[in-house]
Amino acid sequence: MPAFLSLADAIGRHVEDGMCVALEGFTHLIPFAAGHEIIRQGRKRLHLVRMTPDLIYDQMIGMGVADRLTFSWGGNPGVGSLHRLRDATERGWPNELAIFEHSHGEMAAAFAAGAAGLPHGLMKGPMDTDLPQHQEGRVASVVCPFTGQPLKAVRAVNPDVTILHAQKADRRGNVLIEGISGAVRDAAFAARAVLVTVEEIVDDLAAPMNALVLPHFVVTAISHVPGGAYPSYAQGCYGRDNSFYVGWDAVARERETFLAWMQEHCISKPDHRAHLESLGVLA
Amino acid sequence: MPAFLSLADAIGRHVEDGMCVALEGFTHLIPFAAGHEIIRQGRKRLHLVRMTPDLIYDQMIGMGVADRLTFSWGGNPGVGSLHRLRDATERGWPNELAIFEHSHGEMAAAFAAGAAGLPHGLMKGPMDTDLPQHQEGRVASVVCPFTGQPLKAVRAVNPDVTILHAQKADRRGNVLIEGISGAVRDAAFAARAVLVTVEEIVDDLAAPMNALVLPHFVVTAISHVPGGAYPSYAQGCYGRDNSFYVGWDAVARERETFLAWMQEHCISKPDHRAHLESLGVLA
Amino acid sequence: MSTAYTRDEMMTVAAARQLKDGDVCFVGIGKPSAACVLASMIHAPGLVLIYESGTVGTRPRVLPLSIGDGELAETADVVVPLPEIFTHYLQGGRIDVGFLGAAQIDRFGNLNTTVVGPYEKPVTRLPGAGGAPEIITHARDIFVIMHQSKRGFVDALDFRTSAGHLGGGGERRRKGYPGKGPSVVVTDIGLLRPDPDSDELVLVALFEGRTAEEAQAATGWPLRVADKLEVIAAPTDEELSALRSLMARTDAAHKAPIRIKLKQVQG
Amino acid sequence: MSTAYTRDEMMTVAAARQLKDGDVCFVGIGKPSAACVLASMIHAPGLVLIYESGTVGTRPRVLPLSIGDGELAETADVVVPLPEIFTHYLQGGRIDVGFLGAAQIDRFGNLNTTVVGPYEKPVTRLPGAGGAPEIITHARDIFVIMHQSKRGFVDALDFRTSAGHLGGGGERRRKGYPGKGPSVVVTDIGLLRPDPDSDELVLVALFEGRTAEEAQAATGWPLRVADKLEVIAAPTDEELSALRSLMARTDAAHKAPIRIKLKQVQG
Repeated sequence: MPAFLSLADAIGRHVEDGMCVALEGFTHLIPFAAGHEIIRQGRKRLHLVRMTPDLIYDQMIGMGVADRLTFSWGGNPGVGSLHRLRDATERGWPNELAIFEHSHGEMAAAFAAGAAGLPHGLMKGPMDTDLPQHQEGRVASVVCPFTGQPLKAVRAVNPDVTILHAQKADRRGNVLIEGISGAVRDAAFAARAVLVTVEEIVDDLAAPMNALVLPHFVVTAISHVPGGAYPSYAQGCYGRDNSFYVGWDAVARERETFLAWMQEHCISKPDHRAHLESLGVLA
Repeated sequence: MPAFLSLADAIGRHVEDGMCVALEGFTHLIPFAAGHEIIRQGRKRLHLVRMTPDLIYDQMIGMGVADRLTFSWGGNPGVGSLHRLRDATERGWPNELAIFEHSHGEMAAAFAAGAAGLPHGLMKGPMDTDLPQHQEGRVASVVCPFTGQPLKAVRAVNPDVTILHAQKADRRGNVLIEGISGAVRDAAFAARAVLVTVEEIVDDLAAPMNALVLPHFVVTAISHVPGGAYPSYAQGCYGRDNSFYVGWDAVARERETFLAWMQEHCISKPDHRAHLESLGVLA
Repeated sequence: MSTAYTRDEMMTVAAARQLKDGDVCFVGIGKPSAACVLASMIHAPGLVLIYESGTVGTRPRVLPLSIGDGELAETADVVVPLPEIFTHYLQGGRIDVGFLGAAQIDRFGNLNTTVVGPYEKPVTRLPGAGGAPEIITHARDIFVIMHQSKRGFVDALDFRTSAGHLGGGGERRRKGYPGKGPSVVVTDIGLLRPDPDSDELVLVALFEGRTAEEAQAATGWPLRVADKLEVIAAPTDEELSALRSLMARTDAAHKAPIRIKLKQVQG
Repeated sequence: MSTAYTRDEMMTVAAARQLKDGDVCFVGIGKPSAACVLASMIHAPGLVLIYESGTVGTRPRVLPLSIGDGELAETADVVVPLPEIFTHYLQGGRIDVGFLGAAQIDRFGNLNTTVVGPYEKPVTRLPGAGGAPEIITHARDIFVIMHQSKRGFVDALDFRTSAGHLGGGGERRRKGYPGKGPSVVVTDIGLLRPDPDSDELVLVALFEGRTAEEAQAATGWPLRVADKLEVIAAPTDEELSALRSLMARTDAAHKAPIRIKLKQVQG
């Protein structure tokens, strides 16, 4: 059964410098509050993993918590670049960032293999791209022993810690995720520890029979952090703040405005509630 | 968009002698009505695929529709043997039956690979059993190109036709499956054609957001056959008739009683409704 | 002193006692299922029951006849596609205990559920592997439950369906199996556990009124007996009454007639 | 005669017209999404829209800003885990059309969305592959939509993210790709299609008021022009009004302020 911890305690106990950490959620349910807490606690040299780095990794990378990034699409969706990610990869600010790049299909296969305890996943090709030149040790050609068909092997990803946001947990620690789930199920099963922030803790999940539920024995710690996905969203709770995503472009473009924003809205705030208050988005 | 056909037409148009056919459903939603229609139409030399042959394959094999069987557990659950399956494998009655045997994990991997367009799936071992001696061309050893770890490759299964039973279809042909689903999703995506019998055809599936829905473009034909899973069950519609499963043992033990039962309750009946009436199970 | 009880009841109760509260248990159908459900009703309310049909955290009030009865789905925390049970849960290393039955077992806990006699021309064709080979490979621990008899406890398996301790003497460990293999065999006479060095099953406990000689006579190899034999306490009143009412509910449920109301096309 | 319209509107309308009713379409974000949603509102009500976020059969009333907006989930027939989209739908061969954008395209329809300049020291780091390499490999047909300019239509890609017709001359076919690769590129000037023999993109159609010279001037290689150039009809009133109200609804939706009501622990 998972521990019910404050977010500060969950991050403090389970996320250590140098770890491989995946904050997952595909556009939906991105664990922003947990990312901010990692920044506040000053973690360093993390190997961050996410299919779509999104603003939370832009913030984390810009604040210097990471020195490696595994990903498959690094933009501000529908807006443009992640300026902090680009500053790190193009100019090494605030530190050098090694990137391990994949396609979405490869990342999905890597998480799925990790979840299934396999050392690699398989994909069918061909796929004549320039990516494999930069994927040594992560992608390889294999041959089907039955058909002789060439296949692509993608090395499994097994984070030390996967961090998710979800709508609900029950008191036994089962977690219900509704709506777009991306690779969260597989990222959770692939990880050694799973931290989940939730909108609500309830007596009964009232989950449909075939819902996406992470059973309690897969979850390490649960923290009650309502609004924890903002400016991403939680289906049925609040919508994605598209205007925040649009506005982030101007904030993140320059180092100074970025640092000032992080200071004002994240570092100087004790927790996520205060962060949301500082943005004026609480009802 | 799938065709809405009578069950007789769906089987008549899409199931041909010699085909590889999977009637799936794990204890739940077993397409008995479709199996009976295949018997009525006198198909021969089918390669039947199912994880758990269950009574429907006992009936089909006893009636001589199949000469090959791919499976992973061939019993009457909680009761005992499938006597017709045993008579075919042990004494070649009514005809010789070649068996291609797997474990559940292997069958799941074979269906999943088939669904994903892959020539084989992967499993982690070791698994020192006597099965591989009887699995030539279906199971092989491969080595992970990253770790050197030995793995088991299981050849994909891609039925010509997969036949399922489900609770509901909507008028566009989307199919909703609720409850225990076994390998039905993967068996459907692995197949060239998918026939589905349903309890109900509705305007709106009213499916939860993350339900198991087969989208209409994956489905070839839909037939409205209420009660089509009996004596298996349809969650939310009717329960499994455990007493039928218990009683089947005596019916199937001898060839004569079996043939008489099939004549009386299946062959001589025009359709599934008449079959259910003859068993006295209609409310 | 408790009420009279049958050997079957003793076996099920003893099997149930093997399970710890909080264990995540992959449940085989039949006797393993009865033991697991019973345990969850008595001393292990936090036992997580997983059936290969895809039901996770199920709490059936009656025993399923099949591994996929509706009761299992209705009382589950979640129902997932079967392939996910094998990939994410079992092979992914999330299962503490796999609880299995078998038709034959040998001295090293290898199991046969496939065939008696030659594979191609069987004397008795059994159901086959099901999920047992994967369960026995990947679950951290394995419990086996079987009636003890020379027919079942054999000197040499006709077919090895599921790998126990292989040839013994640490072969399984050397081969790097993720799970440790069968750690206990519950019979209707007592308990067998593998010797820590040789991996050979040794009689380590007897039910009240049973004897080591009886166990040896029901075993197809020269069964070793532990120097100190534990005696297993008879079922308590709580255990017996829970088991009996479970069985009574199960019988009634399985006999309840099914009547189908056919649904018409809408509109 | 229809109303005045912008070049962007013409491009989106022309792209939408490429889609057939009933197509199962894997939709890229941005311009592809606008074209697909517009098509589904006009001539292709049975178009099945799939976004890589896992939404199948979605019918958004406003355009998503991201590929995983709630609107996509709320209006979908079903939402599945993302890995299933790539295995069961895309690699499994269930997609008729993949609709993509890109930063760079070459004469054979190969695409770059990764980097301008060298990979290790980029001039401009682009978002990367996303699902494009798999979409372009497996979807039966591929439509591309891009503004035409020398910066985008380049003689040589800085990085090949997604394989179009490779080196041309049937190389893609010979290599056994499941899908046939890009069959049309919709720009703000007209349409390009690959030559059936060489696979080189050829200007085959112009929007009203645009010229072949304009297209050639906006292309980084010597652009071939078809002998007979089709002229694409201006947007109809129905198309324009559908597109404009879609855009207006989208703008309003994206600007609507988000306010969060925090949920408390129960009990």
